Amino acid sequence: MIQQERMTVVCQREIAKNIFEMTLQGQIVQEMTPGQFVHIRVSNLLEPLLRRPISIASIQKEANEFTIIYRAQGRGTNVLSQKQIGDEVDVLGPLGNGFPVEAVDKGGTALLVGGGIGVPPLYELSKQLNARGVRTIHVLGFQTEEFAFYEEEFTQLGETYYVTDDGSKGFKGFVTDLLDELQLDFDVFYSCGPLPMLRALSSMYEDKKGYISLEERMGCGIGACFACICETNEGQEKNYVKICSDGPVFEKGVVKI
Amino acid sequence: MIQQERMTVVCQREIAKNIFEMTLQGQIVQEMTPGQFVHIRVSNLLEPLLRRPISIASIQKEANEFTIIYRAQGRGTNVLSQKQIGDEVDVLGPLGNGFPVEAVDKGGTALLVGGGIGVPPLYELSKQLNARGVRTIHVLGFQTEEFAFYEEEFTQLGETYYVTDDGSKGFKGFVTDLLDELQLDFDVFYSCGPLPMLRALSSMYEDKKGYISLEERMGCGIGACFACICETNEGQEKNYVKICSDGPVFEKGVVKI
Amino acid sequence: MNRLDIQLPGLDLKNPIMPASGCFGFGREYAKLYDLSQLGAIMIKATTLEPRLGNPTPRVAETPAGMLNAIGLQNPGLEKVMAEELPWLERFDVPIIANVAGSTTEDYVEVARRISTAPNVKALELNISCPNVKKGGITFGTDPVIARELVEQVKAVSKVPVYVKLSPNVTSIAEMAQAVEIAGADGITMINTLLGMRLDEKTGKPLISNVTGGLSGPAVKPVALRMVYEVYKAVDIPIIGMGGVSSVQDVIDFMSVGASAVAVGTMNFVDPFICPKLIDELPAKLDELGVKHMKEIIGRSHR
Amino acid sequence: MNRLDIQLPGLDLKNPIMPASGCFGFGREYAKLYDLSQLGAIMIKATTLEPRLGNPTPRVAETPAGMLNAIGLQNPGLEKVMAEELPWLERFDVPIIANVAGSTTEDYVEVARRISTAPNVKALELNISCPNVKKGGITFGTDPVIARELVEQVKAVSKVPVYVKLSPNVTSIAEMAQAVEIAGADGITMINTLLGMRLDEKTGKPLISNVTGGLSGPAVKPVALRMVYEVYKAVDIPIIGMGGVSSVQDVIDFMSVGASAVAVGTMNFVDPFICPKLIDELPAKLDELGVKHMKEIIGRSHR
Ligand SMILES: Cc1cc2nc3c(=O)[nH]c(=O)nc-3n(C[C@H](O)[C@H](O)[C@H](O)COP(=O)(O)OP(=O)(O)OC[C@H]3O[C@@H](n4cnc5c(N)ncnc54)[C@H](O)[C@@H]3O)c2cc1C
Ligand SMILES: Cc1cc2nc3c(=O)[nH]c(=O)nc-3n(C[C@H](O)[C@H](O)[C@H](O)COP(=O)(O)OP(=O)(O)OC[C@H]3O[C@@H](n4cnc5c(N)ncnc54)[C@H](O)[C@@H]3O)c2cc1C
Ligand SMILES: Cc1cc2nc3c(=O)[nH]c(=O)nc-3n(C[C@H](O)[C@H](O)[C@H](O)COP(=O)(O)O)c2cc1C
Ligand SMILES: Cc1cc2nc3c(=O)[nH]c(=O)nc-3n(C[C@H](O)[C@H](O)[C@H](O)COP(=O)(O)O)c2cc1C
Ligand code: FES
Ligand code: FES
Repeated sequence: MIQQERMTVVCQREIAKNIFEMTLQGQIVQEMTPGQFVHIRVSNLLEPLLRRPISIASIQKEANEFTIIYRAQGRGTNVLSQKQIGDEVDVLGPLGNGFPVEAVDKGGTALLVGGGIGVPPLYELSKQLNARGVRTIHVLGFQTEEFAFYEEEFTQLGETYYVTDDGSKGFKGFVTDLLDELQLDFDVFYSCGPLPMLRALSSMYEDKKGYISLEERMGCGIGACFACICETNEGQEKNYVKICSDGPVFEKGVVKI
Repeated sequence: MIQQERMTVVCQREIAKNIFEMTLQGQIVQEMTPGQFVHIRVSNLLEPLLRRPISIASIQKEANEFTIIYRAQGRGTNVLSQKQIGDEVDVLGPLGNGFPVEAVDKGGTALLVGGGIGVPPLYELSKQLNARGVRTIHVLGFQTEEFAFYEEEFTQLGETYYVTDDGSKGFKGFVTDLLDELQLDFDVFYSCGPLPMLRALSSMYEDKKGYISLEERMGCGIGACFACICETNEGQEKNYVKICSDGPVFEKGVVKI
Repeated sequence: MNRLDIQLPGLDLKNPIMPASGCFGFGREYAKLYDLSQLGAIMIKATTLEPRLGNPTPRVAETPAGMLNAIGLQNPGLEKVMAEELPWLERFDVPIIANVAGSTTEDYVEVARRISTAPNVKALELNISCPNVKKGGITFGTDPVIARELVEQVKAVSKVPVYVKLSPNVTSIAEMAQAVEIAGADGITMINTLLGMRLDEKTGKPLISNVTGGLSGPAVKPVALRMVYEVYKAVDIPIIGMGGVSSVQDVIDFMSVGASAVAVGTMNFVDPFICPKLIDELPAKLDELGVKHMKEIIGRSHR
Repeated sequence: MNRLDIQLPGLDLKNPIMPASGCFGFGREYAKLYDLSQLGAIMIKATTLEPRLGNPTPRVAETPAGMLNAIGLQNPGLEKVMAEELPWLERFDVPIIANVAGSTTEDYVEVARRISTAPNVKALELNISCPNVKKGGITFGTDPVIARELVEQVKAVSKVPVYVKLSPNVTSIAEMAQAVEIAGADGITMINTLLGMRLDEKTGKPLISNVTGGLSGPAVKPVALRMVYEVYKAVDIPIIGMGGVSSVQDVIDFMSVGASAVAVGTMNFVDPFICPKLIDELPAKLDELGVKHMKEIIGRSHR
């Protein structure tokens, strides 16, 4: 159930250039699944006004904690990055429908492809897939090395490839170039990142089962305001979906991207 | 000279109900005189937007520190009250013209009359008068005991009377009632507080020299926007004054109150 | 004693708080968060004759203490609203105010005629002020003669009282209010959004795909208050006020300048529980102001 | 190379940044803080024929991300401005834009005629949009016919180019802009303040003694941007844009939608050094955008 909670900051650190990892503690952690997101109010003041949607990067149910990884880029995320341990943050969540971990059978292989700030939700996904006995391969794209993060974390869970625009870390080019080269064998792919990447993947692996996570500017985050609409492809039940409540994760081919 | 400085909070504590004492450190302290004020931006965000005018309550030049005492009542002062030691605060100041300490000769007596949040500037004034060898009598009015502060501080500097609306501390009634009763002997009075009090004092001590400090809602705080105008009485050079730059302290009789 | 109830044409409100149209969908999402029967009323999303997909995204953008939207009246269309949304809402003990939109007078009239027959629709809110659609909407809302004619025709077919939602993007909102009053409107709701813009910082192109969007949220409250103040002086029909309400003080402010009830829009996104919170906080606020009943506040700025 | 200079009718600007009228007095106070010769220009406080005391206090009130003011055009009057303020400003190497106000056409014409002869006054800004005075001001600013006539008469007597300051409190600001263009205006400055209100929380009475006040500051920026965008499309004369500018990005935004220069009002109160700061930051911003000269930004939203 969606809840609003004042959660406590238990950890905040900069893990790459302008990229922050923040751990929050509270009850709503119990309801979270990978690929879902939370909607965060960064201040009680009236500016910045709107909540910010941020993916759940990892869940520590026993500790009642979860972690987000976000880029401090605009007004809201900058305010968030100034929070200190012990501060409270107003969190609405968990929101949306996450990645279906059950889409790969035990013993199967999942390909996880992330780009930039789309990488975080793949971490909890990978943890849960591994827990189910699914082999995970991670292909993670970043602008340059200084923006890359979580190498150790992903490497521990499975084969991990890095791709950067300038080759400063791992392969140079687009993730799709590397994928072309690697010719990986897998059962299902999961992806989150920039639209061109999602598009390329969807056509590259046309015959594979795949799930993509989308972004859009949001108002309510719960499906009431029609801010985050995406048209669907022909043959779908409805001619549009709401990214916040029907998504953010969709099966490949459902929405027009 | 008026300067803008990011000053550091070195102390913040609640000294009475919703009344905070905050000490700030920075260079502009060197220019401060009693009765002047500072204009504080409580946040870098756009809400609350305007600066808040707050009087200088005491000056510690050697330490490069000064203290303000303010009531957390609205949005801005509430944000201010949440600052922690080490935080920075954007201060514009010192502003306006303060109390003339030289208006009483050494050996003379000054009567300092304050009401509520008008009490703070009288503290530094009293310190400086005492340092000149002037005897000070303090008559301080508050709503009730729980809002009263600085008893020890004022008592150390001279005879101090408290007045509260309900008699919960000191005399019950208005400061002017007490003054009527006390029939004090003094050379000059200095006052800061609600307008009715300033009016009553000005007519009560018509034949005495006196200085009053006024408040008005401000924009710029430096004399440019014409927000804080007060009409003058007949016979003055100009037909209006700006409280921020011509005041906030005026000689009794100059402005229409 | 209920200290908060308000009676308006067609509407028996338990309290003066209701979500504003377009900020609450048809209630389904918020119903998962709290019991909608607590609300004074619900203003549902604009309904048009045919289903609409609205404008391309991005449709919203944040601005200082406010936001822009250009949803473009996306809605499932009259049929579906009548067949699914309104019957679903019947489970709650709350009057529905149906926001009616269209591109032509005929559209408006047809939607009004039919939607006003739904058992829980207790009033219509004629949306002549949507800035985000090419045809209809705002043109009806900026010309008093056209507005008057439309309202007359809608009044002729509606089974329930008709409130008209006014646009703030006019030189004289009092003149618009008088025009719709003369045309027989039972009440006024105001304000809709102020037309605004935000750019993509890199390209300098409009961020919202529709180029302009409607500004709402706390930023517009001073303008909304001023307009309610003006309209209260100009007409005798009741006003439902809105524009940036974010606190119980804001509710008091809108009622002080003359609103009989208050709608909350944008702030539902910031705090999804804001409506029930405001309702809870109102009695203590009345105590603080030394007032027995909410009604005593209405119009006090003018007294 | 100066990457920031802008040439406009009558105005050779070192850079596009200038303080807005009424937010900088006659420069004396800010001159104590920094060298005014750095500024692109200075828009001085509205000058009327006779000295004015303005409205009673309170004259300002804070609002979410904005403020209301109802100063009421307080100024020392034409004589004194000509005899004291303008000569004093001659010590700075900066063009002065004189904001001209009045209650009647004759007032405007007389002030314009005389103030335009001051050697450092390089342009007039005809203030037909002050919402805070009972007579004149806004009435000239909401009726295109009246505005046109006034501008024609002022143009006939002014020795320097005439910019007209438009009010946002109209249904169509493009129509107003076209009217003043036809009348011979050399440029447009926009926007003046949006009419708004705030209440005293306890009494419910208007907080500002003048009842309503003009809303300015970041809250209004989306509306101001949209209006500059519309006016840029409607006229061929240059625009000086303003309304909520608080950052160098805001300067870029206003110029993107079509302003040739930008004025900063309210934010001078929040950060008295904002104008020189913006000027300092502009070159780096141009680099970031990959632009050589400020001029290339003008109107890019439309391309
Ligand atoms: C479902 C979802 C999950 C996301 N997960 C993450 C994550 O894990 N880590 C991360 O760094 N970012 C994530 N994002 C993107 C993140 O929401 C934006 O970067 C952030 O909202 C920008 O806010 P700001 O204060 O930095 O920028 P501002 O420019 O101040 O934002 C202004 C407004 O635009 C919206 N906005 C701006 N950029 C975006 C964007 N790319 N997507 C959606 N809204 C935007 C903001 O929410 C805000 O309402 C996610 C977005 C969505 C929709
Ligand atoms: C010269 C001067 C010295 C002052 N010294 C002190 C002091 O030492 N201690 C103290 O507690 N208070 C002092 N005040 C009053 C103090 O400025 C206000 O209480 C404060 O600005 C209120 O801000 P807020 O955020 O609490 O309220 P809000 O209601 O959020 O304020 C909204 C706006 O109104 C203005 N405002 C509200 N009340 C007042 C007021 N009484 N006077 C001026 N502006 C007001 C605010 O500055 C702000 O712009 C002084 C005022 C002046 C003019
Ligand atoms: C996302 C969004 C969608 C809206 N949709 C509608 C609508 O369909 N019909 C309508 O009359 N008003 C619509 N509005 C306007 C609101 O009902 C309200 O008039 C306005 O937002 C001012 O109130 P607020 O500041 O509390 O949001 C919408 C506003 C927003 C923010
Ligand atoms: C205190 C104050 C006084 C003003 N006085 C004038 C004036 O005398 N003449 C005028 O044309 N505009 C006046 N304005 C309007 C500003 O010049 C400007 O158009 C408006 O404030 C929008 O810009 P901003 O949001 O940057 O403040 C005044 C604004 C403020 C806040
Ligand atoms: S953000 Fe409101 S519907 Fe998705
Ligand atoms: S506050 Fe601006 S002149 Fe005094």
